[in-house]
Amino acid sequence: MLPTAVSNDPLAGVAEFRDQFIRAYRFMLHARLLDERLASLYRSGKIFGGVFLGRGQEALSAGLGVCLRQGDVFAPLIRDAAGRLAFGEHMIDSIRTYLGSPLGPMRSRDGNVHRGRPKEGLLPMISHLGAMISVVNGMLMARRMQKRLGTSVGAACLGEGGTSTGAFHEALNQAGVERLPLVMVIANNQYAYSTPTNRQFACDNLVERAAGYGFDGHTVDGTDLGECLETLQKAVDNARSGRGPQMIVAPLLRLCGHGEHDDSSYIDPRLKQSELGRDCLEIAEQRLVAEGWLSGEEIGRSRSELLAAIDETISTVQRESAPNASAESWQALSTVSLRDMSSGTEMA
Amino acid sequence: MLPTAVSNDPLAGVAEFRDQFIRAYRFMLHARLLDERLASLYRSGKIFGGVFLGRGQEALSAGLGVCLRQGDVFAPLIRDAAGRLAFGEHMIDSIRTYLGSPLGPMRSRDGNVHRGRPKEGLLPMISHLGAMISVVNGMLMARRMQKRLGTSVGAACLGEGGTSTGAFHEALNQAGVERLPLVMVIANNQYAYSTPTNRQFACDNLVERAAGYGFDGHTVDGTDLGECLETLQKAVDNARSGRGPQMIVAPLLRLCGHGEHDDSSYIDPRLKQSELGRDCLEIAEQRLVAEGWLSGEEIGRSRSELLAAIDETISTVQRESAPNASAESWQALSTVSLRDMSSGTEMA
Amino acid sequence: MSITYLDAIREAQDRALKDDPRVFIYGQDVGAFGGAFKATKNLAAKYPGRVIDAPISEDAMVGAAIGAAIEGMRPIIEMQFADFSTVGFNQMVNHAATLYWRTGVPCPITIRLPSGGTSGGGPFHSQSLETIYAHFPGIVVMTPATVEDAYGMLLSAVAIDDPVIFCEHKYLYYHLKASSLPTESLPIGKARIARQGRDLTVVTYSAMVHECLAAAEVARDEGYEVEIVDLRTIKPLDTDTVVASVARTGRLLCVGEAWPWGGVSAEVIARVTAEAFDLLDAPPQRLNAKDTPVPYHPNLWAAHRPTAQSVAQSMLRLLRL
Amino acid sequence: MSITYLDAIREAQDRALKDDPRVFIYGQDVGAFGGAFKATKNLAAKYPGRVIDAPISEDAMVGAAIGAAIEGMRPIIEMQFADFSTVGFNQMVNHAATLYWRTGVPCPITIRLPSGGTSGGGPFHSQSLETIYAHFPGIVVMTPATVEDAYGMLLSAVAIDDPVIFCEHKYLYYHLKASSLPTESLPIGKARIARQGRDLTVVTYSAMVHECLAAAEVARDEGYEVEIVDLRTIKPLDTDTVVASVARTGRLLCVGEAWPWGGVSAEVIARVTAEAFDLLDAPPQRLNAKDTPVPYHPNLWAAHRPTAQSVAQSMLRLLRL
Ligand SMILES: Cc1ncc(C[n+]2csc(CCOP(=O)(O)OP(=O)(O)O)c2C)c(N)n1
Ligand SMILES: Cc1ncc(C[n+]2csc(CCOP(=O)(O)OP(=O)(O)O)c2C)c(N)n1
Ligand SMILES: [Mg+2]
Ligand SMILES: [Mg+2]
Repeated sequence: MLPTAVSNDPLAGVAEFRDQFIRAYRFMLHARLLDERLASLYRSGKIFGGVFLGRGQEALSAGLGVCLRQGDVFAPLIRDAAGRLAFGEHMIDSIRTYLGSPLGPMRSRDGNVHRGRPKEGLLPMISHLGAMISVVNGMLMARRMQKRLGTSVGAACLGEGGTSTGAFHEALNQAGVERLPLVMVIANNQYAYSTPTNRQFACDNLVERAAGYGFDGHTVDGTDLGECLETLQKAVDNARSGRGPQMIVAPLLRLCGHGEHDDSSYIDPRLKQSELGRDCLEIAEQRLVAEGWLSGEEIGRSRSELLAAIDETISTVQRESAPNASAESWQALSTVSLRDMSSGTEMA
Repeated sequence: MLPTAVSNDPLAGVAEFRDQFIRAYRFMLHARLLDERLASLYRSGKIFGGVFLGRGQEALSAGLGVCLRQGDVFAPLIRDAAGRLAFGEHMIDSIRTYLGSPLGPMRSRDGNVHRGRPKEGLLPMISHLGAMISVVNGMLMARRMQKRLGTSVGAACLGEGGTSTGAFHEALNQAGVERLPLVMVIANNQYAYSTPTNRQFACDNLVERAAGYGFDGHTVDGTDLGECLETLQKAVDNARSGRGPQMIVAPLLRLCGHGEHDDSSYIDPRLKQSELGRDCLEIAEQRLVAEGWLSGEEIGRSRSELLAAIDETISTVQRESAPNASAESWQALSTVSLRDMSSGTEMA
Repeated sequence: MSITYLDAIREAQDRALKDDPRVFIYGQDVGAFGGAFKATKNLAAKYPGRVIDAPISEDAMVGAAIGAAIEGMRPIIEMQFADFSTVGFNQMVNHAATLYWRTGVPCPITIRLPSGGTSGGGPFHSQSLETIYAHFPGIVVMTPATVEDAYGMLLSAVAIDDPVIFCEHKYLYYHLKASSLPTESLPIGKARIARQGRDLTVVTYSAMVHECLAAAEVARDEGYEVEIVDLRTIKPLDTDTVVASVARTGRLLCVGEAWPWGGVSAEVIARVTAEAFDLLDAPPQRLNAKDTPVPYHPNLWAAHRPTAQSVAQSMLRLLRL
Repeated sequence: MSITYLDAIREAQDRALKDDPRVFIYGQDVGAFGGAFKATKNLAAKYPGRVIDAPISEDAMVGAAIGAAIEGMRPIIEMQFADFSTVGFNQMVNHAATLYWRTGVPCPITIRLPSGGTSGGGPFHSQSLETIYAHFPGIVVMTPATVEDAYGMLLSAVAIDDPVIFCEHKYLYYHLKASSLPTESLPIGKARIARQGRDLTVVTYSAMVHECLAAAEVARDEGYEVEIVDLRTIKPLDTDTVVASVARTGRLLCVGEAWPWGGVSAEVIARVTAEAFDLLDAPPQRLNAKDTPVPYHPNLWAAHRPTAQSVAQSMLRLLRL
């Protein structure tokens, strides 16, 4: 389905939409391929700790990413490789963080999905679900106080399981009270680790919670990039133009394990067969081809180019040296004069 | 307004309602008079710490209390003197706790509104707002596992400010998922300490949050005992009969300070003039007289009798001896063998 | 037959569910899935309705456990990682811990915290939080170091009428094996001499017991016999056993995987110096993790926490003082 | 003119708001109402839009402060009581405290905790939680004991590029007065000799400084001169000043209002015995609150926490060892 009116000229609107769709699709593809490479590195024992994929969620994630701009704030969650790329994260940040390179943004200290560059508006998640949202609020509040909020927005992602946290609630209520340009994107991928939605919440659609927080609510089929773009663009535009916080709930299905250690055998086969279980990447490709926006060949070329770039980046990072514990400062405070040199960590 | 059909016989329904109204009214009056005495004890310096009144909230609170039965669970909050009495709390528990008597249920250890008798279904609140609700849930879950839930329900009270806590959200979501017979009563008294509702939440009516948790939602004029009884009875009946958790939101106005130390000069005078600012006790009395259910004389007599009983109880408690620190066990664990006798509290 | 530390935790829960109808388990993914670490594998099928999946609501999980305890149940709460207990913290330290003291009604709940570092765990899946719980009155804090204790102490935890924070170490889950489950165990609150020695007392607990045992072999090669005290529970803390050991050795080293400021090692030293100052032939010493979050990369992680190697160095330095 | 400890806190915030446009205050009832204790009285009117009422959402309050700090602000968060910080705990210890170490981006936030016991406060309005915050890496914990320090240290807290937990003692709010505000103060991280002596070092902080000073007068009547070290910040902890004092006196008593297990007093003793064992002429001792929640009734409360009387007893017992 095409968006109704993106600009005054319907044809310009179509072209704009097509361009956005293609851009988003490339990030989806990039994320999917990167995820797959990380999964194979995991299987060959090259990654310490867990690997978390966004398979099946790329349309929603990339869709959000392309609706954001430089200067916006983005707090991705564990399945947002696509949105991160679309927001401008370099894939080397991801690979370095997974492989623990000291050259990555987390300098071997934190890993996998816990990466970001706060000063560039990309927040590095802590693991505690729901915790990032109020931080986005605070960034928006600060900008407003500094009179430089302008039309910037903050976007935060969460799974449906994360909505059960107190942190989620407090932050949404806060965004409502402060009427912040917060775009809250909830990927309802039907499971929180192994827990199905009927053990997680008792309403039909989490979007029913939007009004109670003073949010506009939107629901979108998370497997359909076109619909994701349309809905997310509307929500982001609403937020930008001062219409207050927005909640988007996207039903879809996690097409992978919770992490790569998990065979996800608990996923209901009926869900896999349902509309929710469609692969958003395939659907996007079908549309690209059907609309004549990209040919199968072009898609194949993109794929090989991206794979080559991914492999090259992985090789680069694998040649980087591992962190050296004795070169570490082992100091958690930034203030040098407050570093406590006799806190029992070492023998006197 | 009379309830539409409390039983098959409309006259029986009327009589039943009248009796319930009168019962609830007496608890309202009792609570109001007790509160006033506690306030005057506070002013004369006889109470350590704070005093928190329920003035203006007695209809809602007593209304809930009379809808509950022995065997139900009740988690009152700071303004529920009326509901407590209706649920069966003896006023001496309140007075002893305020005055710190070692004979009270909290044995001088905890004070004022932090009293209760968990084994009798009356939970002693901790101060952290929102914390009691999941405890009620757990009691109901336990009874269900023990196959003795029967038609018992759990009721929890909170102010509108307390709805901003993460604890509130987690507990409501939990009650929805477990489909517990929880009755959540929210007294929206327009202020949380000094904070008005527009700094607390961004929806028009907190009842908009009910659906998102899988709760039935009810709104009721908290100043009108008749309406409170009708709505609360319906909600409690719903919960008893397995229709899942219920939320009642009652707009009203706090007709006192946050605590007796607070002159509440920040309360908007327009609110005081509005319908919200009506005194539920007066309205109930007007109705009693108008319906011919109690005469002004009878009300006056009740008042004197209650006052005499309150004063006598206060005298009794004031004659009780103060706690003796050296007779205290100073042990926080119940398991005697695990008490640590050399934990640095005393010199070796 | 070989039983891991993790098996022991599952077996203990199985037995608790079997023996006591008041027991139930509540936590994220503990049901059909059997828990993130499989500590509740098969239990949901075996005990229908008694092994319950929770929403991602740690505060409400603990709150519900308190309520169930009031109604006579003996809930076991599984936190998916110890690190996430910080969001259930308030119900633990302010509600569960104060209930008995305030009301006289005991609060028999067990909260299992999969604790401690593993390679690649990073700052939020590696924490050792025993200290912050032990600081609050009204809580028992257990830190089992062996397969036998994982089993026996978890059964005791469930039987105890007070809230127990059960810090089970994730590194030991698979690394530690025993041939069978114990039929009896030391009383709760008693420390254990994990290794006898005459030259130095090392007081430790949980996974660090094994680093210290390995380090003691290094010290033996240098001619020293190190005694190792495994605290088992850190609150209550068995000062008597520690002091009796120091009476034999005259030297004290405390080793912990937690952060250094104000933890178990400080508490042990403060007690020993207050009660047995004259028994000490040298300054008591501590070795803890470094005072930063727990790093992700294995190289950094290995340097962040005490290891057999760094413990051995500390031992030898103290032995030569 | 006479300025209370509470006035000093208000004045420091006034000055911080005036001098630095990056500063703002966020907390329940801090706006027009001026805060539950009036620590922000008049500030909302004076600095429009910069003293902001928060919903009852401690987690989101701290989360928002972190975000604002990332954007270059210097938020001050007022918790209504220290006791309620447990529901904002996770953002404090896992988010604010780790941000700089993880990302290199500093997190300059100040969280004010109205701390400690007052008569009739009861278990949930009386807590001294400095220990649990100090245990986590990445946090500075301040515990001012004087009007001057309440002022100077709060200004420093706001200026410091790291998260500061500012434990201001409610008992001192009105009880403590000075004639004027200081124009300069000791550097943060330095302890202060609150009283000079030669016979015994007492290390303490916050309201207990005053109990210890009073107790020192009792000891003087018995012919002893007690030196009192006011730690000022408990993390970092100024071991040097403590050790230097012990070098003069040979005896050490640590006094704290917090619970006994693993707190400031244990940490100080562990440090002193590790670094200055040979300077001690007698076993170092501690005096803390009792290991129960803080009781409501004044009789019980007075017995729960150390007082001038119980400190004096501890002093004399240790002096006579
Ligand atoms: C507060 C908290 N509790 C528990 C966890 C452990 N945990 C990590 S991911 C996860 C499931 C998340 O489910 P959902 O929010 O639906 O996101 P999804 O993985 O499906 O994308 C859980 C329970 C956590 N990270 N934070
Ligand atoms: C978690 C938490 N934060 C702060 C407080 C301090 N506090 C006590 S009562 C109160 C206001 C409560 O307002 P509301 O819930 O509307 O109840 P009301 O007093 O109006 O009946 C506050 C902020 C608290 N008790 N718990
Ligand atoms: Mg999910
Ligand atoms: Mg209110």
